Amino acid sequence: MNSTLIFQSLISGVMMGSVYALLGVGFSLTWGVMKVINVAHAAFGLLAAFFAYTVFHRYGIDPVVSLVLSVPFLFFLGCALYRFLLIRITSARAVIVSSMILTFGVAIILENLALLLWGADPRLFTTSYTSKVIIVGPFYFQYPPVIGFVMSVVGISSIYLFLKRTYVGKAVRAAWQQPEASQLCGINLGRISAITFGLAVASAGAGGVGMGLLYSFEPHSHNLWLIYLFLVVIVGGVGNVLGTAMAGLIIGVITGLSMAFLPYQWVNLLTFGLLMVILVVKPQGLFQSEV
Amino acid sequence: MTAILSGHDIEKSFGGLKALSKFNFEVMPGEIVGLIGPNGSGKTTLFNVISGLVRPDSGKIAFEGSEITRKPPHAISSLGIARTFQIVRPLRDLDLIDNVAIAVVYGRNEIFDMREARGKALETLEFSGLAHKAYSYPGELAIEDLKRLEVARALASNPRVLLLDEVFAGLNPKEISGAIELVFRIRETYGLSIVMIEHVMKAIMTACSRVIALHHGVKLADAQPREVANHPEVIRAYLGVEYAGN
Amino acid sequence: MLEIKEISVSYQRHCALADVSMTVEQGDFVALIGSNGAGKSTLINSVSGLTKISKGSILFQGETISGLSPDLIASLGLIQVPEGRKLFPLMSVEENLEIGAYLPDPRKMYARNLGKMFEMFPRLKERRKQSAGSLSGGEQQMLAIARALMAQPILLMLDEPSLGLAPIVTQEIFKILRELNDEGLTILLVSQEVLQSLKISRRGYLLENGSVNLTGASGDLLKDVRVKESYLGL
Amino acid sequence: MRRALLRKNASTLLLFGLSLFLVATAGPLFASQPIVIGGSLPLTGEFAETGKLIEKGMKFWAEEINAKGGLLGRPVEFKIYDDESNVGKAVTYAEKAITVDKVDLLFGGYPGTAARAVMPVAEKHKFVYVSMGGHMKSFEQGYTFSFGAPPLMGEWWYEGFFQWMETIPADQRPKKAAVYTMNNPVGSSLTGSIQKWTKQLGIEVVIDEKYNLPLPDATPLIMKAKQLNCDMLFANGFFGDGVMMIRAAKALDYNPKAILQGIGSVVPAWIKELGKDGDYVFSGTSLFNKLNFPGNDKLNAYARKEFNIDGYPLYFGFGYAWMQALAQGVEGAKSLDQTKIRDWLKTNKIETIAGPMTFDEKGLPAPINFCTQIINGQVELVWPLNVRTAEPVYPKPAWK
Amino acid sequence: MAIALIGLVAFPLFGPPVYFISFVFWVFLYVCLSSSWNLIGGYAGYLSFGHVAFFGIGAYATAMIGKIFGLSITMTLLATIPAGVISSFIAIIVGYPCLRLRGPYFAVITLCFSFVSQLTVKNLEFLGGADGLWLKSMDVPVLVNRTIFYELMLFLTVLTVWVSYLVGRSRFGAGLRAIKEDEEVAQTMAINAPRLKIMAFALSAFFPGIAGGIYACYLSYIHPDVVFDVNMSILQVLMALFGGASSWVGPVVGAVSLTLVNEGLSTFVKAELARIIYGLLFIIVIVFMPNGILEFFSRKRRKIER
Repeated sequence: MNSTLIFQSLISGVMMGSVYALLGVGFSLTWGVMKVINVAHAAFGLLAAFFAYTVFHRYGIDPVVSLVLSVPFLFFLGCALYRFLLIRITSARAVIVSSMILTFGVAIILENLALLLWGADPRLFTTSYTSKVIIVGPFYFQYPPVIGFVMSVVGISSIYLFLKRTYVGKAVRAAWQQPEASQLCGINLGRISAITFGLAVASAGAGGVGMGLLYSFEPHSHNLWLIYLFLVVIVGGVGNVLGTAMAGLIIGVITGLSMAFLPYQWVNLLTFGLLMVILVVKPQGLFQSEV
Repeated sequence: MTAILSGHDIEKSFGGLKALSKFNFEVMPGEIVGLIGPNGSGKTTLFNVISGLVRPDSGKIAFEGSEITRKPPHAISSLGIARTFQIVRPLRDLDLIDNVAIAVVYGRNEIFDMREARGKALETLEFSGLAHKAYSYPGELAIEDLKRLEVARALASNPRVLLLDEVFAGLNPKEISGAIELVFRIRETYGLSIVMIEHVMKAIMTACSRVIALHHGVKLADAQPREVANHPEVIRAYLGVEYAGN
Repeated sequence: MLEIKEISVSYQRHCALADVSMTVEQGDFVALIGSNGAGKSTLINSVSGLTKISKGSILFQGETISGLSPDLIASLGLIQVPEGRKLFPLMSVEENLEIGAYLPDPRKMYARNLGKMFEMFPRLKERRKQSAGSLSGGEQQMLAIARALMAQPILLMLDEPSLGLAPIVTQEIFKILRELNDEGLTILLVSQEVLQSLKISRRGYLLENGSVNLTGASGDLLKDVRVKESYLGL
Repeated sequence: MRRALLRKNASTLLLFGLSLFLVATAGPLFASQPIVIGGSLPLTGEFAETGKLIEKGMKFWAEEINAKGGLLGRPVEFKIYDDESNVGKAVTYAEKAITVDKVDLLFGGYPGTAARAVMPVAEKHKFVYVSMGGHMKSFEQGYTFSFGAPPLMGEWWYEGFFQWMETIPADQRPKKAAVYTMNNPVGSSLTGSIQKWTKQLGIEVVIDEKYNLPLPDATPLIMKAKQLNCDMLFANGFFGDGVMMIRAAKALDYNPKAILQGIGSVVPAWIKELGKDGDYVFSGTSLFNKLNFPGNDKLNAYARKEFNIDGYPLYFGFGYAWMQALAQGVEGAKSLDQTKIRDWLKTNKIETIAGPMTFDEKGLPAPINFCTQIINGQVELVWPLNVRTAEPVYPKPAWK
Repeated sequence: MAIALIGLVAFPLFGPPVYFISFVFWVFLYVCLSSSWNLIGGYAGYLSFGHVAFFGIGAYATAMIGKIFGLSITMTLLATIPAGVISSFIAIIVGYPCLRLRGPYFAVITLCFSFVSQLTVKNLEFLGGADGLWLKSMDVPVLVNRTIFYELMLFLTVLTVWVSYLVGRSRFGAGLRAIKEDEEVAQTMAINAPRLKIMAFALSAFFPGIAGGIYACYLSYIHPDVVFDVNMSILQVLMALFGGASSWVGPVVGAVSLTLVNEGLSTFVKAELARIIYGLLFIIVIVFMPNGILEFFSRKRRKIER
């Protein structure tokens, strides 16, 4: 085993993990803040990826640029989903379970809508930079993962800054920590929740396009992505934005290292096995839950 | 007479905060002991330590002569130590009779059949004045009845020692009188020892044979109710300077 | 300024408030006393919109506010300091104050009000970067009050501000409330600390079993034996 | 009391619902005049893409045969269920088609796992089942009613390529091979012939690894192959992982003499989505749209009209060919008697768009050993020589 | 009740098309799976999202026992019982660390467990690896074959539902309910929560283990992708919650209604649309009956009573 291979594995693992984190951050937020496990989260990402694909092929607009259109759309879609559906189950005894069933329904609908609209064929983003690389010494940095990584850094840090620096973001955190007291401070819980959910769904859009840069996608791909979502969120600590980012990196490192040292056959098994161990040893994730 | 329940040098801190320090206590069979002190003085922590929900940092707790310090909560309660919770924690999806029947069937009653247990539960509910609401759900009850349910559930396991955590809080004077009467009846009927955390002084004064006062995890006094009530340090800590002068 | 007209509140089948009426005038300092569970918190939460009333109406500056959502009521200048403080524990002292000034008008005055708060509570200034959860009980209560003041209340309602505090701290807080009232702020105080709250307030209401049993000038209530009976249960 | 009441109601409700349902679905019991061909395809879920192509091929066949006056003088009609890419459902829908809809004929399913599970059902009900079969092992279970016409055998996938490789002077052959195989039935069926042939041709297998889908990242795999100077790459995967390998190879400027691909490159998406990067990949097939067999022209014309692509997609062809085989069995036996159809198929030669074929006792034709290569965005047949549509491009040009 | 049962037992004897036997076999399978899931997921409130692992383990254990000892298919069917035991045993081992987690964390760790077991089977050649395993098929006429599996599954399902019913009204079940409501309070009521949870988990793994074995013989071919299918895990959870997870009736109602609806949709509606309607159904049900169908109706009744 040589060091170039190990480091190359690590580099691409980390970039891959960062995109998982981007896809996962909104999922983590709704789970942590609103106690809603949005099983349709990845399906929304997929929707953005399909949209980006169409826009790219019709008008030659770059998939990443297409986010300018799809992110606001998903934001409103998310707000609407909260306003009209999720709000009805917030009084259920087990919000988490109910939300999972509800969003499971949403995911089925989205998947099959995509099937109707785009067909079942697998799709790829084939842009001018798809096979470009930056070569640093013996290492290769492919453009798509690098762009995914940059998107992830920008996306996650803007969500982080939004929560830490803006008034609305602070209101989101306040509403999570003390729903009642935040209302007494004049915060409209319904609106803040809708914004949070919209934001999360919008971030799924960015994550979906990021995933599209790395992998091919089909209407059912979101099921697979969802598993990665659970991975990053659990490792990173539910509701913890920076934790999610760290978790993405950790999972990337684990995948990278196991690809370098193990027969490939055992890589996926190791990832899930390790996650089980992490869960047993540190049930609340490696990082404290915090919004 | 030897103590039925005793603690020796119990220490517990959360983070930097000392909730209990070098705390000693004894409860004699058939005794009603009051536990008073301002909020955050460590009373509930003591209950949590005794019932096994919280592990003490050091110290020993003995029940009927044998040590129970590191036993899991279910083992401790199956020995015969039952408790109530300050903030009521009924099993919300079950009706009252089932709430109590579960305690019966897992308690020291030699009853293992749920139907039989429900019969016994009904008795306990009747004793606690809840028989007419046996098939209601906790969500439909007022706070007074929920407190009674807590007590009924603890009683149903047929304990030797009963730990009551602020059973009177939130009750009006009439209800308090009723609750005190219930406490007396419990001791008479079941002949068990009771430790009660209480803020309502009237209850403490009338019900307890002995009162332990706590402040910041330290024992301030351990004596007859009247004595403790007049203990200057207790008054300062618990009732406030104003009262001391009033 | 605040008019509560024969409101009733019931949880499930339990009646928490029955036909309660009370008024708070401009510049007034009203103490609402009564033993635990008498319905004081329910009353104040009904005013804030956290609890739905089943009967009656609540008017604030002549406008009906019953049925409005809590955030709308807060935006009218009716600010509550909730029981148990309910700070945002993972946020810093300063951020807590920022959320206090969340509404548009107070937000414009944020910088000025922040200075005022730090003047009034120098301890908070020292700990401005610290998370609210790490403060001591007294500091937390001060922060809770400061947070409410940041919203530039027209009527400030406090629910058990002395709960779990050392007597000295309680005195300090009550002193601040007195000063605020002297500066012209209308205050509605809910407290179990009968003696102290009656001492600093102008008028008092005694709530018992969900209804008003006694009302009058605080000085008179202080002397009334019925208060002692009700509260101490003697 | 309340509990007991509830219990009683629930069970009656349940029974009522069940019986209602049975009555509702038992409607189509009365067979109608047309010949009904039934079964299930994965129209939604994981394998929807392929399922839909097969469905289109089958429907095109029906259109055509109905225009010609039908089968045995009767029009044909499909009863297609969506098994949601679920094997268990495929099995029950096969049974539903046979026993409830009383279909006259059963059509073949997809993917291999489903086909394998349906084969014993077809056998039990004595229904001729023509499908791709998945791989050799499913034809070794002693089923007499199952046919692969044509089959898609992993075992044969690279035969044509190696046969062609044999014709190349030894010094021009690759020296070292990297074999990456997905860990599933399709993948493992590919590896046998690779081992046999590489040994025979003196190619050293330097890397032989399996991976489980989904492959998280292909970069390390390609880097390793590059470092070990493998001048031959076997990417025995599906579409997603196949694409990742190609892209990583290009990014890392890895230029083996030949890249061989598993299933991925036979779907239209390969050319459509990958563009130029998908060029020069070798694959195998048992069916090809440029073969000079009767019918292919029509299908290609149809594909151009309907899908706007040159040459019909592989699975579209499969759907069509399986129906062709079944229809010839029916016409040969002049009956819808399944045993007669089977016996006729076992003893006679049939003509399909994949060429003429006869079946052995397992239900398989002689090994089919076409080798394809993608050249300039077109799938070309490079082996056998007599049907070649283009010269293979070898060694593969360096990435641009 | 008894009449209904006799009706179900006798159903194949009326000679319905084989499909109906198979379809009802599937209904039974799902009733069995969701009812046994309900022991841990519904009664104790521990949502296991990887319960298909036990189904798969049972299927593979049965197939392997049959293979190793060269058993005939009839004997292999008997091997489902040790397969159930093996599946329970694995549940105990896995449950010990996993049951310390709660809520969604438990859901995720069990999900991981199902992936781990699926990938393990795939990677181990002696378990057939990625090729899967063939079992001997029964050399009897189709109708007889399907009837045998039907009756076996019926028996197992009735057994499962009966056990679920018994547990529901027993001391054990009461303890599980207390754990679901408030584990800490349950502990102070002398309920040995860790042990009860393990027991419930093991019991809830036993029936799927047997069901997996029967299924393996029914299909006569098993593959990790088929018997460890995560969709099956999710479906059994949804069925139980859909019906209402707090009693034994809920999973039965949920499994039957969802299977029927799904079948009806597949029969009468175009593929994608059928799925979309299916998705809408989940939304509608959860919005209007957040605690399951059963509770929706029983609560309604209670409101009227009052």
